[in-house]
Amino acid sequence: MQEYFIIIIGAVLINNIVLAQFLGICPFLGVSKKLSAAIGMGAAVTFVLVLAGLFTWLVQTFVLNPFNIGYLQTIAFILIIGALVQFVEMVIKKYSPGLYKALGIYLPLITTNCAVLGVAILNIQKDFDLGKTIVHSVSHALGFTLALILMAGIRERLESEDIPKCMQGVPIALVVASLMSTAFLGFSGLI
Amino acid sequence: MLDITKLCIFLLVVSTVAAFGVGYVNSMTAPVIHKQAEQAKVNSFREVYPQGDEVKDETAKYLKKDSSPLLKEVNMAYKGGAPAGVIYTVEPKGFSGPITILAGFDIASRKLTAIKVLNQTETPGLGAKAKDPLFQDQYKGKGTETDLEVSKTPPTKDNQIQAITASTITSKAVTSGINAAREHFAGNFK
Amino acid sequence: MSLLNEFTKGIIKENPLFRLVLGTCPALAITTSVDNGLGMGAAFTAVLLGSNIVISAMRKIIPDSIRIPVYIVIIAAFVTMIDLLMHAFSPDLYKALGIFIPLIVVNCIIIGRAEAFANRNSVVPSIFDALGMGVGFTLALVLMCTFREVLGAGTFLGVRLFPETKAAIMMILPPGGFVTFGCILGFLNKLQAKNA
Amino acid sequence: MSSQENLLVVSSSPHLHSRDDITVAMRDVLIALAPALLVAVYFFRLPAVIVIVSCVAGAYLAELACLRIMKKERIPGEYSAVVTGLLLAFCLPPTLPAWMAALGSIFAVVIAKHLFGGLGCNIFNPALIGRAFLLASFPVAMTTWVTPIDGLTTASPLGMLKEATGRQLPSIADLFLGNVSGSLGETSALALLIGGLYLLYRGHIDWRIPGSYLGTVFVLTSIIAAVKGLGPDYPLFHMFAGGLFLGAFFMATDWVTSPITKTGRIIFGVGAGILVVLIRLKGAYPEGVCYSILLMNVVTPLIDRYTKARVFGGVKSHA
Amino acid sequence: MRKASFKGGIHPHGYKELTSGKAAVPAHVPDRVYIPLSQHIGAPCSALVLAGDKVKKGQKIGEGKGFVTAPIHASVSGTVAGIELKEHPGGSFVPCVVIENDGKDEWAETVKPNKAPAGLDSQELRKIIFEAGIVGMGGATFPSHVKYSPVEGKKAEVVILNGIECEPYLTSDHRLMVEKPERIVAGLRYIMRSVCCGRGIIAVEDNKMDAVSLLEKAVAGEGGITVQVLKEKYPQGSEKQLIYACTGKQVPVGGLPLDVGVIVNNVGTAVAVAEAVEYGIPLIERYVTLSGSGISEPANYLVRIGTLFKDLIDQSGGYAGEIEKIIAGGLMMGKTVFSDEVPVVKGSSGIVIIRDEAKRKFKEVNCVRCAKCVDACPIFLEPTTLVKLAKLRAWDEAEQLNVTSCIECGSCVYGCPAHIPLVQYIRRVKQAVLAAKAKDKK
Amino acid sequence: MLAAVISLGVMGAAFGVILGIASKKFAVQIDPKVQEILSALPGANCGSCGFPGCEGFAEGVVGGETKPSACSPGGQSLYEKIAAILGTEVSDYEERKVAQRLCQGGIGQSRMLYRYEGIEDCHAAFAAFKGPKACNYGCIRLGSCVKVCPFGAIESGADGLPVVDYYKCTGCNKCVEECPQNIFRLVGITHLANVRCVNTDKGKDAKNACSVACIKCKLCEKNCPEDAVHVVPYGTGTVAVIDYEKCTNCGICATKCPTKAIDIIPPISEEVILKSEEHASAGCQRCEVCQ
Ligand SMILES: Cc1cc2nc3c(=O)[nH]c(=O)nc-3n(C[C@H](O)[C@H](O)[C@H](O)COP(=O)(O)O)c2cc1C
Ligand SMILES: Cc1cc2nc3c(=O)[nH]c(=O)nc-3n(C[C@H](O)[C@H](O)[C@H](O)COP(=O)(O)O)c2cc1C
Ligand SMILES: Cc1cc2nc3c(=O)[nH]c(=O)nc-3n(C[C@H](O)[C@H](O)[C@H](O)COP(=O)(O)O)c2cc1C
Ligand SMILES: Cc1cc2nc3c(=O)[nH]c(=O)nc-3n(C[C@H](O)[C@H](O)[C@H](O)CO)c2cc1C
Ligand code: SF4
Ligand code: SF4
Ligand code: SF4
Ligand code: SF4
Ligand code: FES
Repeated sequence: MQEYFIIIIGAVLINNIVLAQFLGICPFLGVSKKLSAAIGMGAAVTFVLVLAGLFTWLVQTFVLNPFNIGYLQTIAFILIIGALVQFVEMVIKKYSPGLYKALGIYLPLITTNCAVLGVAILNIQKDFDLGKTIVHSVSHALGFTLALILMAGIRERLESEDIPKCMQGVPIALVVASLMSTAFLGFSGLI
Repeated sequence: MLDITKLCIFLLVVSTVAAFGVGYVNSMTAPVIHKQAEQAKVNSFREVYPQGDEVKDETAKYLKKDSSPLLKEVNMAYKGGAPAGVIYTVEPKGFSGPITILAGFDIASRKLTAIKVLNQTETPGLGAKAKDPLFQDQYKGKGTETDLEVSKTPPTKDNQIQAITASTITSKAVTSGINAAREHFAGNFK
Repeated sequence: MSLLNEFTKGIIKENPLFRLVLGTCPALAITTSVDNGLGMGAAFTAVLLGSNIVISAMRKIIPDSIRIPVYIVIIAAFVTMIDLLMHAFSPDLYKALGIFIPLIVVNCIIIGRAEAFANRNSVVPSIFDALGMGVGFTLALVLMCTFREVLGAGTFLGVRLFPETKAAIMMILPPGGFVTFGCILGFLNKLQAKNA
Repeated sequence: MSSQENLLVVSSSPHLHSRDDITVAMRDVLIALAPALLVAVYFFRLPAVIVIVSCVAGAYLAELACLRIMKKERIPGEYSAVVTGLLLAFCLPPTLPAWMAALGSIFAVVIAKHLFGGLGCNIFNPALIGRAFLLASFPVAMTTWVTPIDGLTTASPLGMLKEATGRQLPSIADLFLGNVSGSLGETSALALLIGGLYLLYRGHIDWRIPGSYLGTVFVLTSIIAAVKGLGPDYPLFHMFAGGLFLGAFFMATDWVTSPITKTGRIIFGVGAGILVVLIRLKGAYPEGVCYSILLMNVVTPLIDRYTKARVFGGVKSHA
Repeated sequence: MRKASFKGGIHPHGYKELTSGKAAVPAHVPDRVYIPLSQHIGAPCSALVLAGDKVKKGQKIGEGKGFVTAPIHASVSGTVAGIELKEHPGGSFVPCVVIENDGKDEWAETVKPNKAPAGLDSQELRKIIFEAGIVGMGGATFPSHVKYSPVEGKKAEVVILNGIECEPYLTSDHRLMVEKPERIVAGLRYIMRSVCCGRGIIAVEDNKMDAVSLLEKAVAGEGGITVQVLKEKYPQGSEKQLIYACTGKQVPVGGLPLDVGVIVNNVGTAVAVAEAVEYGIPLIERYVTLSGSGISEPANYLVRIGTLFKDLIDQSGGYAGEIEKIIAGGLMMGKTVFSDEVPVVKGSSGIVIIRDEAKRKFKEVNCVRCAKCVDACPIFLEPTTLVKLAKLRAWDEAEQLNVTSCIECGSCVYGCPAHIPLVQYIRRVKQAVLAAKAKDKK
Repeated sequence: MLAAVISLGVMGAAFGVILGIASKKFAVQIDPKVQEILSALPGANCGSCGFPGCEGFAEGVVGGETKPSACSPGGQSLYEKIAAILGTEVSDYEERKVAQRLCQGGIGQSRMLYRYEGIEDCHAAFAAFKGPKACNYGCIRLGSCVKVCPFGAIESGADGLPVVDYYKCTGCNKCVEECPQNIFRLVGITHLANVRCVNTDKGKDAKNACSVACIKCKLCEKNCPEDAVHVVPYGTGTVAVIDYEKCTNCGICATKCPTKAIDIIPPISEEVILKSEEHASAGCQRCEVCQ
C-alpha cells in the first residue's frame, strides 16, 4: 500500500511530470489557454496514458524481453501508442460524438506528446510490475492534468491582465510554469 | 479489402527494413555496450573492494525477509576461491529520490573499504555532491562496530562523517544506507 | 541560392525551438550544460537528416493514407540507431541525456519536417532543410545551455568562471529552464516587433 | 473653437470617492511593518540594515527600470515595490550577502511582477518568489542562521525542532518577542501582530485569511500534540516560530495574489495552513510558510472561479 | 437592539449638516418653465397644447399612450411659448413644453378636492393617482398606478415607505418627513388602501432621529403602520436592500418587490398621493435639495416642475467659485449635466454642485484585486470580474455572472483604490447585453 | 536479429490491419468539400457571414444555403476558390468593401459641450447627451471601433478620429455594428469620393456645431457633372449623399464644398487596390484575435 502511495505522491506532486520532469510540455503550453480544454486534454491524456502503459508493458514483457530484442523498444512503443491513439479516436468518433467533441479533438495531439512515450519507457526502466505500472501511469497522468488545470486557471486570469505584448502567450506561460515549479519545490521530501 | 492488404504489406516492408537496420546497428553496438556494462560493474566493484578477483551475486543467500529494506544486493568478492569481501548495494531515500550506493567491506579487517554512489537524482550543486570523492572518501576504512553519524561541523569522533554543506538530508541518507549494510555485515560475517 | 535559403531559414526565421516552439521538452530538460546541448543537437540533427533523406527519397511511393505511421517507423528506426550508437560510444552523454534520446521520436519538429518538407521536396533540398533545422535547433539549445550553465553552475563547457557558491543553482533546476526559455522567447518577440 | 476651457465635467456616477487609494494602502503597509523593522534592527544590528537596504533599493530601482522600459507611467507615491523589497528582506537570514539580497528582490520585481504587467497583474507573491528563488539558488547562504544580538551561528528554531538535535528549544516568550534566530523580520510575533492589527483596523486586509490560516495551523498542531502527547507548548511553538505571523498578516493577504471571494479567502487560509504543517512536519524543509502561500497562489484563480457568491435574490452563478 | 440592515454597502460621509436643518422654502416661480414630455419610465407623452395656448396651473398638457405612462401637468399658469428640445437631467435631449408664466397662479378647473376621500375604493384611487401624474419620487420615476395595479397570483402584504435618503448631501426627504409627517402617513394609508393591504412601514435611517420621533407621533393610533429605524449605511435606500432590512426577504433576481409581497414607495410619493386624493392636486411641485461645495447657500426648496436649475442657483446666491460638476440627484447615483439650463423634473430630489478643486486626480489604474468592490457590493456581484469581462468584450460571460442585477449604486467604485469607474463599465456591459437580447428577439 | 525483423514486421503489419479495418468500420462520413472549403476560408470566425463561425459557413455554402460572397473577409479570390471546389461559376462578383468613416469632426473642428471623464468607450459617452461634442451625429472619438476591429485595421489618428487602413480592412462589418453613431459605412474600395458628415441638422446649426459639417448648401449637387451628389432627406433632416453608381471619382464636389465635408481619398492607384485585394484574401493571419 505504502509503495503505491509513494508512487502517487511522488508522481503527482514531487516529480510532477510537467513541472519537474519536462515531459509533455507542448500540450501543456498549447492546450492550457482555456480551463474547459485543459480538462478535456487531461482526461484524454489520462485515458491514453493508462492504455499505453498497459499495452507497452505487455509488449515489453511478452514480446521484447523473451525475444531479447529490448533495443526495439522505441519503435515498438511508438507504434503501439500511435495505433492506440488512432484506434481510440475512431471508436469514440463513431460511438460517442459527444465524447469526441470533448476529448477527440485532443487525441491527435497526444501521439506526439513526450509524456505518453516517456512514461511508458519510465515504467519499464523502473522495473514495475503490472499493478505499479498502472498506478504509475495514472499518477503521472493525474500530475499532468493537475498542472494543466492549474495552468489553465492562471492563464484564464492572465487573459485580462496587462501583460507586456512581447510576453503574451507562450512566453508568459513559461514564466508561470517556472514559478509554479518553484512553488512545487515546496513538496520536496514529502515522501 | 485489397486496399488494406496493400497498405499492410507496405507497412510490413517498411517495418521489416527498419528492424533490419536497427538490428544491424544493434549487432554492431551490442557487444560494445555489453562489454561496457560489464566493465562498469567490475570497475565499480573494484573501486569499493579492490582485492577480489571474482565477484558473485549472493543476494538470495544473504537477504532475508527481515533484512533492512534498504539493502538491495549482496555480492561476495572471492580471492583465490575464498570469500574475502562483501559488496552491498543499498538504496536509501535521499532528498529527491532513491540513491544507489555500493559499499565494500573487508571480512578480514572488518572495515569499510570504500563506498561509491552509483545513481542519484539529488540536486546538482547540493546533494549531487555525494558523488564527489571528497565526500565518499570519508567512509574509507571506517570500522563496522558502531553506526556512523553525520555531523555538520568537522568530525571530532572517528565514527563521524562531515555533511555536505546544506545537504544534511542527502548526507544522512547515504550514511543510513551504509549503516544498514554495516549492521548486516556485522551480523552475518563474524 | 534557394538551397542556402533552405539552410538558413531553420536557423533564424523558422527556428524550430524559438519560432515554432516545438520540441520544448528536451530544450528544457537537458539544457543544464553546454555539453548536453551540443550532444542533443547532434543526435537530433542526425535523426532529422536520416529521416528527411529517406522520406524524401520514398515520397512518391509512400501511400498517402498511412504516411504518418510510415514516418514514425522510419524516424523511430533512426532514433534507435542513434540511441544505440551513443550508448556504445559516448556513454557519459548517453547517461546525461537519458530518456530524451528515445523521445526524439515524438519531437514534433521531426514529423513536422517530414510532413511539411521532405514529403514535398526532393532529396537535396531536404538535406539542406534538415541541416538548417538541425543547426537551428542546436544553436537554440546551446543558447539556453549557456545561460543556464553559466548562471546556474558558474561554468562554461565545464570551465569554471566564478566560484560555485556564487552560482544561482535554481537556473539548472526545472524553474530555471522554464524561465530562461520564457525570457528568451519574450526577448525575441520584442526584437521582432522592433524590426517589423 | 471659442473658449472651450471652462466646460463642465460630465462623468459617470458615483461622484464621491473614499480617500483610499493604492498609495495610501502601500503607505499603511509600510507603517504596519515598522514595528517588525525596529525589532529586526534591534536584534540583528548592522547586517539586518544591510540586507534591508539592499532589498528595498534593489526592488525600487528594478521597479523604476521596468516602468521605464515598458513605457508606463509611475503613479506618484506608489511604493508597492518598496513593500515587496521590505517583505523580502524580512524573510531572509540577516547574514545574507548584500548582492544576493538585491538579486532576489530584482528577480521578484522583474520576473514575478513586471513580466506579468506590473502592479495588480501578478499571480505569485513577488516577495515570496524572491525568497524561493534565493533559497533554491543559494541554499547554503539561505540556511545560515545567527543568534540575535551577538550573531553566532546557530540553527533556526524550526530547524532545531525538525532535526531534534536535543538542543534546548527557545522559550515561547522569546519566540513571541523575537529573541530567537531566524529570518530577520519574522522572529517577533508580537511586532507582526501589532502591524497586522493595524492593517485590519485600516481595512486593508480581511480577517478571513490570517484568521483561517493561523487557526488551521493551531488546530492541526494541537491535534498532533494531543495525539503524540507533546504538550500545550507544541502548537504555540508552531504558531510563533518561523514566519507564520509574517506570512499570515502580510503575505497571504497580498491583495493581488489572494482570492477575491470571501469563501475563497477562507479556503486559501485553510489550504495554506494545511500545507505549512505538512511541509514542516513531512517535507524536506523545516519551514513551510513561503511555499504554502506560493502553492495557494497557484490555485487562487481556480478558487476564485469556483467560489463565486450567490447573487442577491438568486441562485448560485456558475463560472 | 441591533438595528436591522443589509449585507455589504459602504459608509460615505453624509455632508447632510449643510441643509438638514434648513426648512424647505418655496422657490421663486420663474418666468418660464420647461416641462419635459418625458419624466417617467414608460411611454413618453405627446403634448396636448400648442404654442400660444393659454394654460392654467395643474392643467394636463401631456399624455402618453398605453398603460405604463403618466400624464404631465402645467406647473404655472400662462401661455405656451412652444415646444423645444432641451437637455434632460437623465442625459438626453427631450422635447419640453415651454410656458410663459403670467404670474397669476390660477388653478385649472380640473383641480378640485375630493369630498369623501375615505370612501374611495382601490380602483378609484388608482385612477386618481394616474390622472395626477404621480410617479415614484425616489428617483426611478416609475408610474405609481402601475405599481399599485394587482398582479395575478401576487398579493401585497406590506407597503414600505422609503425615508432612508442614504445619498450624501440630500435632505429633501428628511425635510419632508420633519415638515409633513401627517401627510406622509395619510398618503401611506391611501397607498395601502389602493393595494388592499393592511400593513405599512415607514423606514428611516438612524441619522434622522428627529424625523423618527415626529413620524412616530403621527402614526400613533394608526393601526398597522410602524416606523422602522435602520442603521445608517449606503445603499440602504435601495429597494431590494430596504426590503431585506425590513423583512429579511430577498427579491428574486429579475423579480419585483411584489414577488415577496412588498411595495416600496418614496415618502415624497406618499405625500403626492395624499395631495392628489384629498385635494385633487396633480404632481407639479416637489422638494429639492440644492447643496454641494460649489453653491453659496445650500438650501431646500419647494420647486415647481420645469424650473431651471439656473433659477434655483441664482436664488442660492450663485456658484461658490469655479465649478466642476453639476449633479442632478445625489453624489452616488446622480447624473452630471453639462449646463445649468436643465429643468427640475418629477424625479429631481436634489442638485449637487461640486467646486473645481484642482486637486490631483487619481487616474484609473490596473485593478489590484483588493476585493473591496466585492465586499461592498450589496448584490454580491464581483464588479472587478465584470469589468475585466467588459474589457474583453465578453458580454455573455458577464451576463452569466448576473451583471444585469447590478443596481448601479456605486458602492464598488467608492472604495476602489485603483479608482476604476466600475459602474460605468458595468453599464456598458448591460447596454451590450440588452442590445444582444434585442437582436436575438429580432 | 531474425526475431527482431519478424516481430517488428508482424507488429507493423498487425497495426496496419487493425487500423485498416478500423478505419473502414468506424468511418464517419464528412463531406470532403466542407473540409476543403473550411481550409480555404480565412478562419477568422468573425461571423459576418451570419453563420456561427467558419465551419458553419462552409457547411452552409456546400448545402446551398448561402453564397460564397457572404464571407466578406475572403475577398474575390476566395469566391473563386470556393467556386472551383464546388465546380460552379463565380456569378456574384462583388467589389471588396472597406469601412469608410463618415465624420471629419476631429479635435479642434467640433465644438464641445462638456469635458468627458470616464472610460474610453463611445457607448459610455454616448449615454450622456450623445457624447461630448455639440454635434449629435458625429464621431465620439473614444475608439470603440478601434477595439472591436478583429483585423487591427483601425487606429486612432492624431485628431482623435479613427483611421481605417484599407489594406487591412476586410469589410467584416464589425465596426459598423459597433459605432453608436453609425459613422461607418461599407463602401466599395474604388469609391473614393465620400461625404464625410452625417449631420442632418439645418446648415446653421450644423455649422455652429462643427466647422467641417455638411451645411446643405448644395454646391456639390450643383457642380457634379455626373449628377451623382444630392442633398436628400435623411433621418430627421437632410444631408448630401453620393450615388456611387454614378460617381466617377472626378473630385469636383470635393473642391467645391465650402466646409470640405466631401473629400476624395488621395488617389488610390489600381496597383494599390489590387494589392489590398490580395492582402485581404490572404485571409487569416492566425493572429488568434478571433479566439
Ligand atoms: C532547490 C533545492 C534543492 C535542494 N536539494 C537538496 C539536496 O539535494 N540534498 C539535501 O540534503 N538538501 C537539499 N536541499 C535542502 C536545503 O538545503 C535544506 O535547507 C537542508 O536540508 C537543511 O540545511 P542543512 O543541510 O544546512 O541542515 C535543497 C533545497 C532547495 C531549495
Ligand atoms: C418594466 C418595469 C415594470 C415594473 N412593474 C412593476 C410592477 O408591476 N409592480 C411594482 O410594484 N413595481 C414595478 N416596477 C417598479 C420596480 O419594482 C421599481 O420600483 C422601480 O424600477 C424603481 O426602483 P428603484 O428606484 O429601486 O430602481 C416596474 C419597473 C419596471 C422598470
Ligand atoms: C442605490 C440606490 C439607492 C436608493 N436610495 C433611495 C433613497 O435613499 N430614498 C428613496 O426614496 N429611494 C431610493 N432609491 C430608490 C428605491 O430603490 C425605490 O425605487 C424607491 O424607494 C421606490 O419608491 P418610488 O417609486 O416612490 O420612487 C434608491 C435606489 C437605489 C438603486
Ligand atoms: C495588504 C498588502 C499586502 C502585501 N503583501 C505583499 C507581499 O506579501 N509581497 C509583495 O511582494 N508585495 C506585497 N504587497 C505589495 C503589492 O500588493 C505587491 O507587490 C503586488 O503583488 C504587486 O503587484 C502588499 C500590499 C498590500 C496592500
Ligand atoms: S456592482 Fe452594481 S450593485 Fe454592486 S456595488 Fe457596484 S454598482 Fe452597486
Ligand atoms: S475595488 Fe478596485 S482595485 Fe479593488 S478589486 Fe475592485 S476593482 Fe479591483
Ligand atoms: S467612429 Fe464610432 S465607434 Fe469609432 S470612435 Fe467614432 S463614435 Fe466611436
Ligand atoms: S471592423 Fe475592421 S475589418 Fe471590419 S469592416 Fe471595420 S475596419 Fe474593416
Ligand atoms: S517536445 Fe515534449 S511534448 Fe513536444
